[in-house]
Amino acid sequence: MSQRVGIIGFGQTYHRSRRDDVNGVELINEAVRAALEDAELTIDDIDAVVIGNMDHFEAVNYVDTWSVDGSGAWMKPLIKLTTGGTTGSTLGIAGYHHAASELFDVVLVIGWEKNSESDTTGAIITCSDPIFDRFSFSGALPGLAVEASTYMKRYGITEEDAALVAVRDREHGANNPYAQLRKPVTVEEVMQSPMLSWPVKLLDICPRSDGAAAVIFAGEQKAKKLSPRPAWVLSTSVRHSHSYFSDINYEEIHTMQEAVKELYKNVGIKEPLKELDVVELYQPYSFAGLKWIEAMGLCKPGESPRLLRDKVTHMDGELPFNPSGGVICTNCIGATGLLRIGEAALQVMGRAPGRQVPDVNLALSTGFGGAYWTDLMLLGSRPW
Amino acid sequence: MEKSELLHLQVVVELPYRWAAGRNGSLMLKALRDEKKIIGNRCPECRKVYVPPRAVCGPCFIAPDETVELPVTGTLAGYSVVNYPFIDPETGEKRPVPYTYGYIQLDGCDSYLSHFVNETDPARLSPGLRVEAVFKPDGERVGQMQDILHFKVSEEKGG
Amino acid sequence: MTDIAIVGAAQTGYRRRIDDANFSEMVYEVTSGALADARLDIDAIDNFITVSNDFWDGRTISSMAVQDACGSSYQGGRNVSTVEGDGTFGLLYGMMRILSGAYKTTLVVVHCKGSEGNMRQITNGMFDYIYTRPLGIEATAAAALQARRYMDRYGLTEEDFAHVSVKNRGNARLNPHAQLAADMTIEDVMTSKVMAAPLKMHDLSPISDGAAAVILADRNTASKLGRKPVWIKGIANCSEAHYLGDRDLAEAPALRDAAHRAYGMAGIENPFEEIDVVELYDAYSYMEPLWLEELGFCPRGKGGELTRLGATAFDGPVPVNPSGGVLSAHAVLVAGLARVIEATLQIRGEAGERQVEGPVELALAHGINGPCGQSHCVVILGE
Amino acid sequence: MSVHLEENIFYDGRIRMPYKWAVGKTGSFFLTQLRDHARIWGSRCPDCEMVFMPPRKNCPRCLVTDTTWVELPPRGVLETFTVVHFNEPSLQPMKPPYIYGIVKLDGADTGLTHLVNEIEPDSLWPGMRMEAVFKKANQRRGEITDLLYFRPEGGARQ
Repeated sequence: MSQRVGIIGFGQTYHRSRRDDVNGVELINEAVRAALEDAELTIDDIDAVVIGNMDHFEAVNYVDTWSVDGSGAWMKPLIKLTTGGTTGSTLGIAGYHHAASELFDVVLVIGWEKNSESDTTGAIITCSDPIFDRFSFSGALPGLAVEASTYMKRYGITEEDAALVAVRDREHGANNPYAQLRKPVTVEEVMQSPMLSWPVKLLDICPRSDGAAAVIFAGEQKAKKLSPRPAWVLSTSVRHSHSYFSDINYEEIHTMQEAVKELYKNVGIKEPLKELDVVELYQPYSFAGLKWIEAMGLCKPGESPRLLRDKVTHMDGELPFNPSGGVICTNCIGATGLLRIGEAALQVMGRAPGRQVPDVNLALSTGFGGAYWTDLMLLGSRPW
Repeated sequence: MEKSELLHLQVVVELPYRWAAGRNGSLMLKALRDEKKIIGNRCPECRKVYVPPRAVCGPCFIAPDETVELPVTGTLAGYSVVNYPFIDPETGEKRPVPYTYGYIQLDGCDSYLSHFVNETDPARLSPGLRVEAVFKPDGERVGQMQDILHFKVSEEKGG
Repeated sequence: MTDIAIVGAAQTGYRRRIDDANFSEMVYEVTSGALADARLDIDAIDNFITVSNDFWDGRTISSMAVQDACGSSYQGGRNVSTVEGDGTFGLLYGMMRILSGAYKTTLVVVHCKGSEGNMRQITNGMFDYIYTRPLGIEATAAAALQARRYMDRYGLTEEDFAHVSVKNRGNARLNPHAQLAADMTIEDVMTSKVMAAPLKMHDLSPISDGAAAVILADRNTASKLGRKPVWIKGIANCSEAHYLGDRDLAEAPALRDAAHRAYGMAGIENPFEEIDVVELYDAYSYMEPLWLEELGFCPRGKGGELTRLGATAFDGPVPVNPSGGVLSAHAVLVAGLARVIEATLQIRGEAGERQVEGPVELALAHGINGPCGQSHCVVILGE
Repeated sequence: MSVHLEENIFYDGRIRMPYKWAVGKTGSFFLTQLRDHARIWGSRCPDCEMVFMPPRKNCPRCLVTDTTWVELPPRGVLETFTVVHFNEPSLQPMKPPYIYGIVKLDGADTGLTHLVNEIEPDSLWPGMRMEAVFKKANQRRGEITDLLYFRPEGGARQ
């Protein structure tokens, strides 16, 4: 058994800080219908549904069975996965395996979140160990601040260097009609935005969003039949090491290093900066747009600010990052990793109006979450 | 149809739990409570010392088999002065800020312990500072991590 | 027929409380146990699936607690994912990841502690929050609505359901992993405290703590191992509508659909004749006959009769829940994988005192998600 | 001493968080009509023509969104019921024993799960005609519990 798999459809909501006009199930349905429309399919064409989010953001248990009315999974195989920030990428990878296993041919994958419905930091705190960490843990920021400050000290990186990343993504986000934050910002504005946890400022980090994403995966024959140019899944790699935040080595992003090593080996990539055509990086804050691209092997440690200054990762650069505007412009957490996959797929399919990178053959999408975990999915224009 | 009004349902969801610390965790929490000691354990393969003590060393996939008593002193490996408002999911109310959340590397330990640090002035904090655990008084310790009130910054300079 | 086999399995005893182990300790016990059972080293596992639930664990990203204990942090880390739902769904996904050609082996591990949270509040949380949750309805009241509907539709009686409890709790006497084992009479069940009529105390599964793990391998790997592989011959899942009022609760069309596809894969035409052992997710006594009907073991409405006549008894033609079933131990999520493990042990001939009269060549295991069995997974295992 | 060594430590805590769920436009219409006029509306799918209660923005089966509103009478048929005896004060709307039922309103294709009252459990039977009892106008708040419960059509029966 086993078959090649391509992405043939992608739909998303217009992401906003809050969507009072729809409940969670209805929000999910918007993305599902958009994806079906994009792939020119009806729900009857779908063989299986994969869905996920983070339970305590909305306080819904068994989201898979709760959301059937919106997901279209009525009388269909249905499964839920959740892995924190990596949920969306986890879901995409599950969609791939559903089809690749040949148990299913056309698979609908849905990631969503209504972050407006709870206190995001409060809900994130519940991911820490209830006995040893939760009383003092204060959400995602402290870890990021520790990582950023360690990185700055080690390589002489400045806050302005990081601001360039935020400025780039906000500039890109202005081209994406679905993004939540579409207004470009300047380095000065980033530098003057409120300090949240030194050196991380308000405009360095992602917003919180209400939104949903749906991606349709199909087996080789179906994909070729249904889509003029599917985005083929070439490889995936996942590292969810660590059970405790306090075990993380903040000097390195070990999971990214390990995951790219495996992925590049799987597909024979030796010079990622030259070989990759576009990257949708799950980049929760600006500093990750520096340090993590070094971990991806795009340049030597400490040299990433040069790539930013030379606009290598901008839209017209050698390897554009986050044409969608990325996580800094939109962050509906359970959807975020899947948005990376969907946007990467649009780039391969040549269907990213206003934000299309020319001639994309290889597009890398990433997921980040949990205790500094990394997910990767590489998409290509040819089924290798 | 009448002009649409958008409703919300506002609720406080409260789910009680009685989490078990388990064999290893209980060992540490009892030592905190009864002896004001911090207990970790050591992996027989990589020799890493973990606190809290673990059922398994993840990278070696083997059970640490040696209990290690750790000093209550260490260095501040990383920290964050928390100054933004958020809901404490234990109370459903805003958690008082500012406070400093620190990763503390106890002397002789390879993993960090996360806890409060009793200094919220960023100018007086830096990685590598020496810190020491301050315990709740006898009779007030109940076998929780909060039996350590916080880590206080020592006079002694970091190495 | 698939090319995937179960080559190792382990489970904790299921108890009302497991006080001396946290999630990580429970999981490490069964992951190392499953490896020992398979006579494999951790090096041989290139893929991991953990299964847990953030409400039951009281933790967002509940999988984080067990990333070390499941084995996925080994060396530089291995590929891993997490299913939130019954363990059978974790098995299904683990299997897909081998069938896709990505991995050769998969360790699937599931844990849950019913003792740590409030089961009623946690299951209330699975209902829609606009129209249903405010009514305070939870798993047991919903199940009672289904039991009543099933009785009225087909004329089953509370005694029919009592027969199931008596049988399964009786079977549990031979299962050291079971939590509730009892020599009960129909009268014991009938006179037990009414919880949500028509369901009484002994119609309900207990609240349990536990963990379970299985190791899956592709044909190549499985056939090189010393231990007899148990093949996954068919597997399928399906969900129906969420609102209880959208469903005819006297039927389970999603189970019918999943069974149809799983039987198709396994080449089963007549389940009653061909399947030797059945392990069902009987969270409530009435579920066993209802599920048996939808699985095609008898016509609609005849599930009660099947039990009363002894067809599903330990020494009957189709022993159902020889382990004692979920009525005898119900660590949520774990319970479906426990059914798979029991079926595996029966096929291996390693079920000890509760080994049914053989040969056991084909077994069925089953898991559910959501209220009143909204979503089902059917697994066919064989030699 | 051995007892002490084997002592297991627990942390008695909770997840306690405020949530603000958006009902959405469709549900808001339903709940405000219930609140302001004690009227009940279902939704009809233009494709499969099923009438859903509670109403849906999109047909859960066909997925089309142009469902139309259909007013439903506050009367229907009891499909199933249960008498709850166990106690769970943190959840339960009233002191047990009390009754849940699924009532299919006349003209709807799906049933509404709700409370049943003003009748002894022994007198209830599936297929029984039921009618909705609403809270007083000044007590209705735009929630499903503005519909207090269903009772036998024509009033209380003991």
